[in-house]
Amino acid sequence: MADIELSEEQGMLANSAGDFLQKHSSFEAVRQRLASDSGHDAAMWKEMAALGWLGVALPEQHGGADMPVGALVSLAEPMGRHLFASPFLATTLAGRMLAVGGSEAQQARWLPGIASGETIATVALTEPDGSWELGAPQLRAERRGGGYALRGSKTFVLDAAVADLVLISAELEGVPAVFAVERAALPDGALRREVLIDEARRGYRLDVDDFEVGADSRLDGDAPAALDHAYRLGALLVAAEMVGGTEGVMDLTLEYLRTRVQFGRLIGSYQALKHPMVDIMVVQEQARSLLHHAATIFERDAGLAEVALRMAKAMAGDCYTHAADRAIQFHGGTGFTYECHAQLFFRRAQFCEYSFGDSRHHRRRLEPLLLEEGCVWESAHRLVPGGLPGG
Amino acid sequence: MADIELSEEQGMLANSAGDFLQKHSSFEAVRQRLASDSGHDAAMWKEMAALGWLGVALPEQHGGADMPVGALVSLAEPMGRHLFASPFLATTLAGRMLAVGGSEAQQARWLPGIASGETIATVALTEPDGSWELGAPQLRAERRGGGYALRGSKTFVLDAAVADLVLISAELEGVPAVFAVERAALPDGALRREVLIDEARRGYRLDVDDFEVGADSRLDGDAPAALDHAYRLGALLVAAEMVGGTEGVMDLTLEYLRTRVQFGRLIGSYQALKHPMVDIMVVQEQARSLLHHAATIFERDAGLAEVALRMAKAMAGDCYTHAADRAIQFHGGTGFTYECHAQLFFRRAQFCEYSFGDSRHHRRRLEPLLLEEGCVWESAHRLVPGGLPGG
Amino acid sequence: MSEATPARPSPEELDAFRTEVRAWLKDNKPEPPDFQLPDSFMEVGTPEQFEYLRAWQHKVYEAGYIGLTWPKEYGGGGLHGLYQGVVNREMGAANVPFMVNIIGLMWAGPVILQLGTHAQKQRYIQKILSAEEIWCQGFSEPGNGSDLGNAQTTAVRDGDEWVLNGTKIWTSLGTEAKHMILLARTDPGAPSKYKGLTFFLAPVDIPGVHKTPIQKMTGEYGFNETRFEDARIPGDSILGREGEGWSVAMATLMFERGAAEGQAGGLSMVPLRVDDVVQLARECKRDGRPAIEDPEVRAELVRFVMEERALGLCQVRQRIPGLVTERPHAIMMMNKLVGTEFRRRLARFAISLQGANGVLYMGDPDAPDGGHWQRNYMNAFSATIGGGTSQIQKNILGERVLGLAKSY
Amino acid sequence: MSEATPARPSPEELDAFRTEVRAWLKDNKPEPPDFQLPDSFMEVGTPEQFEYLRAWQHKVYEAGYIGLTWPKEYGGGGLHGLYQGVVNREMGAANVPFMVNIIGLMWAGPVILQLGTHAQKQRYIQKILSAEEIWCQGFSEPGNGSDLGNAQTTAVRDGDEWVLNGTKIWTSLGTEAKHMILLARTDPGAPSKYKGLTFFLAPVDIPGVHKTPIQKMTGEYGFNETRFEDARIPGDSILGREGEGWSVAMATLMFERGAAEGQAGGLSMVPLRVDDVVQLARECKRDGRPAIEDPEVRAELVRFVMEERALGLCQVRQRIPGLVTERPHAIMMMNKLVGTEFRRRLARFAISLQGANGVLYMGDPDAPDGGHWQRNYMNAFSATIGGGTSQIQKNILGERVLGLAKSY
Repeated sequence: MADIELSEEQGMLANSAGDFLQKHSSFEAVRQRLASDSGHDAAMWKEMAALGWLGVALPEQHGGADMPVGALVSLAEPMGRHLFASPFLATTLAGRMLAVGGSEAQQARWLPGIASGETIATVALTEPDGSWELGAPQLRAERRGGGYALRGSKTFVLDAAVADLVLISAELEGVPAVFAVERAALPDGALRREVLIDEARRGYRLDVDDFEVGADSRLDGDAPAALDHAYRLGALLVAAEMVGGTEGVMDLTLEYLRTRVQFGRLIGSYQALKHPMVDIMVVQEQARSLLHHAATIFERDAGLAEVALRMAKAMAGDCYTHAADRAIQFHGGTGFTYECHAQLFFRRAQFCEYSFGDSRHHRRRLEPLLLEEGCVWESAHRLVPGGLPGG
Repeated sequence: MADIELSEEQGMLANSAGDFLQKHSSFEAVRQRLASDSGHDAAMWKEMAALGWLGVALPEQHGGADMPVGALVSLAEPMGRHLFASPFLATTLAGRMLAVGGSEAQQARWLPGIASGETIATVALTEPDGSWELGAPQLRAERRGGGYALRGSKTFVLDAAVADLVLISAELEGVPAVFAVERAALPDGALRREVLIDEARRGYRLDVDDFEVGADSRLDGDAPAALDHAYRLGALLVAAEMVGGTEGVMDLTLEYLRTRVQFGRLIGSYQALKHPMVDIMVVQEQARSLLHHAATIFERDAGLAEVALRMAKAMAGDCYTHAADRAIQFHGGTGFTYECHAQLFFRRAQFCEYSFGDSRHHRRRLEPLLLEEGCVWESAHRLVPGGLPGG
Repeated sequence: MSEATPARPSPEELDAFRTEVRAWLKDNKPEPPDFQLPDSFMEVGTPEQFEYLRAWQHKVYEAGYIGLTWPKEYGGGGLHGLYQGVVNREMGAANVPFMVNIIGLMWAGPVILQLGTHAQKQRYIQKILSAEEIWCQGFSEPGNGSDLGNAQTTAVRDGDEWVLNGTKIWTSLGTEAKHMILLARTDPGAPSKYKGLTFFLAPVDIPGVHKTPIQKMTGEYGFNETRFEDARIPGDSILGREGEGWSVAMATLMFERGAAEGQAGGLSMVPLRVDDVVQLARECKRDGRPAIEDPEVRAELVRFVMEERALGLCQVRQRIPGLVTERPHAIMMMNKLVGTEFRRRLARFAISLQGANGVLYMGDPDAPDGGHWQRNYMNAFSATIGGGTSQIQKNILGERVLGLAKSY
Repeated sequence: MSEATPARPSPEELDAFRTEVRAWLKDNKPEPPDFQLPDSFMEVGTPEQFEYLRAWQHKVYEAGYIGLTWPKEYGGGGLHGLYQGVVNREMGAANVPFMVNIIGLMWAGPVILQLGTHAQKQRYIQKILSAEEIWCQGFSEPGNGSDLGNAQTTAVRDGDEWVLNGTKIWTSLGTEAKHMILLARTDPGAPSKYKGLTFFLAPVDIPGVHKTPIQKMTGEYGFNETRFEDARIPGDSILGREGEGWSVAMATLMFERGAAEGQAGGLSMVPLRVDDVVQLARECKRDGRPAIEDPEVRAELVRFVMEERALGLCQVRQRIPGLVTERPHAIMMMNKLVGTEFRRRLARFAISLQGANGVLYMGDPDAPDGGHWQRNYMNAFSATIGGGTSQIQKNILGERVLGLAKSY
């Protein structure tokens, strides 16, 4: 099996994403949506559903297309490129968590609506301590009557205001559990909109105190597996968004360097600007290769997939945040204005970097995976880099 | 007291060093000496002695000038700049170790000869494990008859072949000790010349097995203090050599960039070469400031002096090795030849970097000094960097 | 300045002065307002921010703690520079607000003192110090950011007046300013583009001057676009001579970039300190542990402390001629580049200590340090771009300090 | 190449071939010599090194394992590229020596196959593969390193011959080579300096050719200066047409930089692997503890592994058109830059693991890995400089891949 594969279906997904985003995610459209209250466009969401995007990696029997999870990258990457923001990420994570950790009945209850676009869903996994580790939630669940009572706080519950369903992770008697709760059932005032650096995103803090939920809201399957899946899939999709975003911000910057004249010359002719762009491109090519490798083997080999995933998120993060930083600088005075689109990428890059583990987090986690004697990596195939071809 | 001071005496030392090195350390002279067997020039050594350089920081009563130890930087810096190599470093370290750790009698025995230039001395402190920590030697000393027997190995005993005196650190009954041994007394074959990356330097490995030395050879004073002094002074003088070396290699490279024409233009006009040289200069200015601060407070406040010293060695190391690396690259094909002087700096930079602790070593040791709550640094004065003046 | 050099104070005199300043600051440090203050004069975005800061500068002026080195006859203190140094350091230590009239105090004032007529000094200097008259700068134009020599704004003489037309951009304090240091083209037919420029001390609270606030990437305001449409200014508004505006502008930039002495003093911005980042690293958690326990964070913090320390020590070494023989002006010339880039990198790093909470922004009650670092990271670009981008600073350093050929 | 495209082998065919190659390598891998081998063809400094490597290439040729994709009629294998890929990978895994006739196999051969006449192909190709005739390159001159268009070596037609005068530099294998790919000026009066150049396949074992070995910074040899003094070569030595040498040289550089396919295959150098550095970090001590326990070392190692992995995966992704739509040639074009810079940084880092022993050099019995990394660090510059410096590679990438304006 090859280290990187691109199926025909994936190619089609990517193409349809390109067309859709061209139409719906111009800079103007992005700015319009970010200035709106919910940041959401219901009509557009319907179109996305019609294209089948919301069931890509959900089981066929529940209305999904049952494609490999890695195929989602073919959507997330162009979304990043076009600065698209929608409940796609939140809904996809929730759907996949149900697919991994929900019982057949729970899946049958929720997944068809998700796959069809009728149900917008989201996940409440991170907490005020800002930890990216999702496996040990501190929001507390207790048994109460026939159901449970939840107490605690969650952060960055994306698109919660427009979501129908919220998956909330909790600690129940010393082990992690996940509860699927209808947003409408949340107490008044439980959600507070956060101020995020990415203005296109909508995040909410969730505070509950003795919030009672029914017995059937608890996912019956493997909750730790569902949380691990959310951690990995979140990192993969955000890495894809970052690789796409880097492409977008490179385009914007290069276009400026190709047309702006200072001191009588196109500024792209200055090595002080040209060479850093080449450096960015070189890392971008690498990050993109890591990303598609991670997508290819996402479900193939858990150990190597973890390595690939962490590498992809780490390098994509370094590259996008740097490229966006340079985009501001290389646009000169214009780059510093709200009006210049570079800031949209800059804010998005910061948001993505600190979502699902920043570069440092993933590199730190790679240390034992790559350096311990007898680690999975040691026995795995390593390629010879660069050098003269033929070598 | 100011953070950086330059006494009149120091200024005079620096000037005399400049004149002397102009005369004795042209590139041609450096190359001649490095091709010779001992690398040493006895006549020149006499001149250095006549200038008083060998007793700068030795006590007056033993023939020294009793200047602050930091004044030695005014000699070491220009030596680095001119790629000078001589037993100055080895002799100075040995003399200062005697001054710190020797009894009055031992000082009276050795220091006058050192200060006058009659005695070349060296130190045997590092061992084959490559550790820079000098406080816990593994070469073993045992009491034997009225004296001691030494067994073990030392590395990088500089200029041992021309030295009259060798100070050897050892573990004696669980504590460190230092032995002052006449080189002529060493067993045949105890010294083996090492192959060093810096061809101007002469280093020797010392292996002894039951080498018996007299009771009076053991330094009677505070051996740990003498070893600590050697560690600090070694780092200070090598940092000075590196700051000087950076200046030298910058000069060489800038001269090339100011005169070499490619594609019809002076290559110094290309930002791809100009801007990295500016980056080097910016760090060099910083390293030089740290160096002279470390020299100024070397004997003033042990805690802050340690911080200053480690900062100076770390930054000087990063700067010199990088500047030398770029010197090769920016000289193009010529830079890659033995004939080009850039390689002399390159090899010297590598040698200095791995002498008396590399950048990483010192930065690691700075962590507790700078970051622990209640550390000496926390209460110390910190300056506000850069920004607009007046702020 | 043509006055006799003021006497160097004795250490005792300085100590006494320090005690006095410290006491004054303790008694007079203003209460923090109930709104968020900007971090520098370039970020003053609301009238209440402006008035708070103006009042503070005025208070400092009345106490006689700025312009200490400026000539007495124009409202300064006529003292040795060491006095102002004491004030600046004490202000930094006391963490008081910065001066708001920075362009006047740091750039326009010094260049007027250097090149202005007696009448101009009398007219402007004292009111710069008191913050009665705020200054702004009109160098950049929409089509020329760093390429000042290409200024297209025109000044045409008409009787006793000059008539201005054109647009200046990035004018901070533009809505509050009474005067602008302005580079305009007076001779479009001059043999080189540099020779046709003249430097004006122009009123900007007059008819024909239109100011449009520019929204910054932070979402806040602070800069303006200033449009001149047949704006008429007095004939004697020129600093230096007609047609020599380029050299006056270059002299101004030397002050702006910290490469020449003569500023009035006082704090010019809220300093970003590595100490605060160390403290942040203790307070913020990454994956459940204090960020400061992460080995990579520790290594980075050490590098930042080293760099901050080294930059501070450069200012000390710069004053010792025997230790700057190779490049006497290097440290002054590099101040702008290294100071602004340091701030950008430090703010970016500070965000990385915050774990998932790094995505929170100003205004969120949970944002670490109130989103200070996120805002600072973005605002940092105004200084790495304004006053000549970092890339241009490197050209200048390469050419003027290292003697390399000009880049095209 | 004009032959029909060879058939793509089935996975089973490839597996069988792999088994065969693996067995052959096991049986035929040469014993290590009792002298130190060079790390690449640019570092062949002694006759015994050369003969050892030439014998190995000849053996590989006789087994039919290089030139697998080259046309059968000229001595190649006429097979699909996947076969050569298998051989290359197996050779890397088996850690056998590299090919010595690299300039022939990788640059001269491919460009002769691309642009040469039938007679030239017949004359040269097979003897490149067999290592019977060694090739060297004559592009750079003492006065023009990267600026090839400025070549000053002249070729003047005299009857049936060309008469060469001038000096070429950095000719690796110069003393062993029989032929040189040579860029010379045939029309000094041409309208542009590029138009006056012609590309020759020149014999260099003839009267009037003087070779002087150049000592490298490592202290070893490997490059030569080749001086032509009225050296006479046959009139039909031109590749391409007279006056079109520039475009032939550019085609050659595409092969040299790995930006075009068509090489004969085989290993071209001793690879530097991060695994070996990880191992070194386990073996070397820093301050008494294995280097791999140092947090900064660990963080750096992770970065190197990631980068090596990413560069390897780039070669895979490059072959999937749907994943390289934005910049189809970027990865090929960047191979030279990233590969050579990676080696330089990796070798430098490896030295830093060695504690105080990092100062030991080749020849010292105590030097970690025999001083391998110290030598490698220095030798790395031959590749970051030769064939167009890294700085020039960035210009090329910026212009041809990113579409930015030319730098002057």
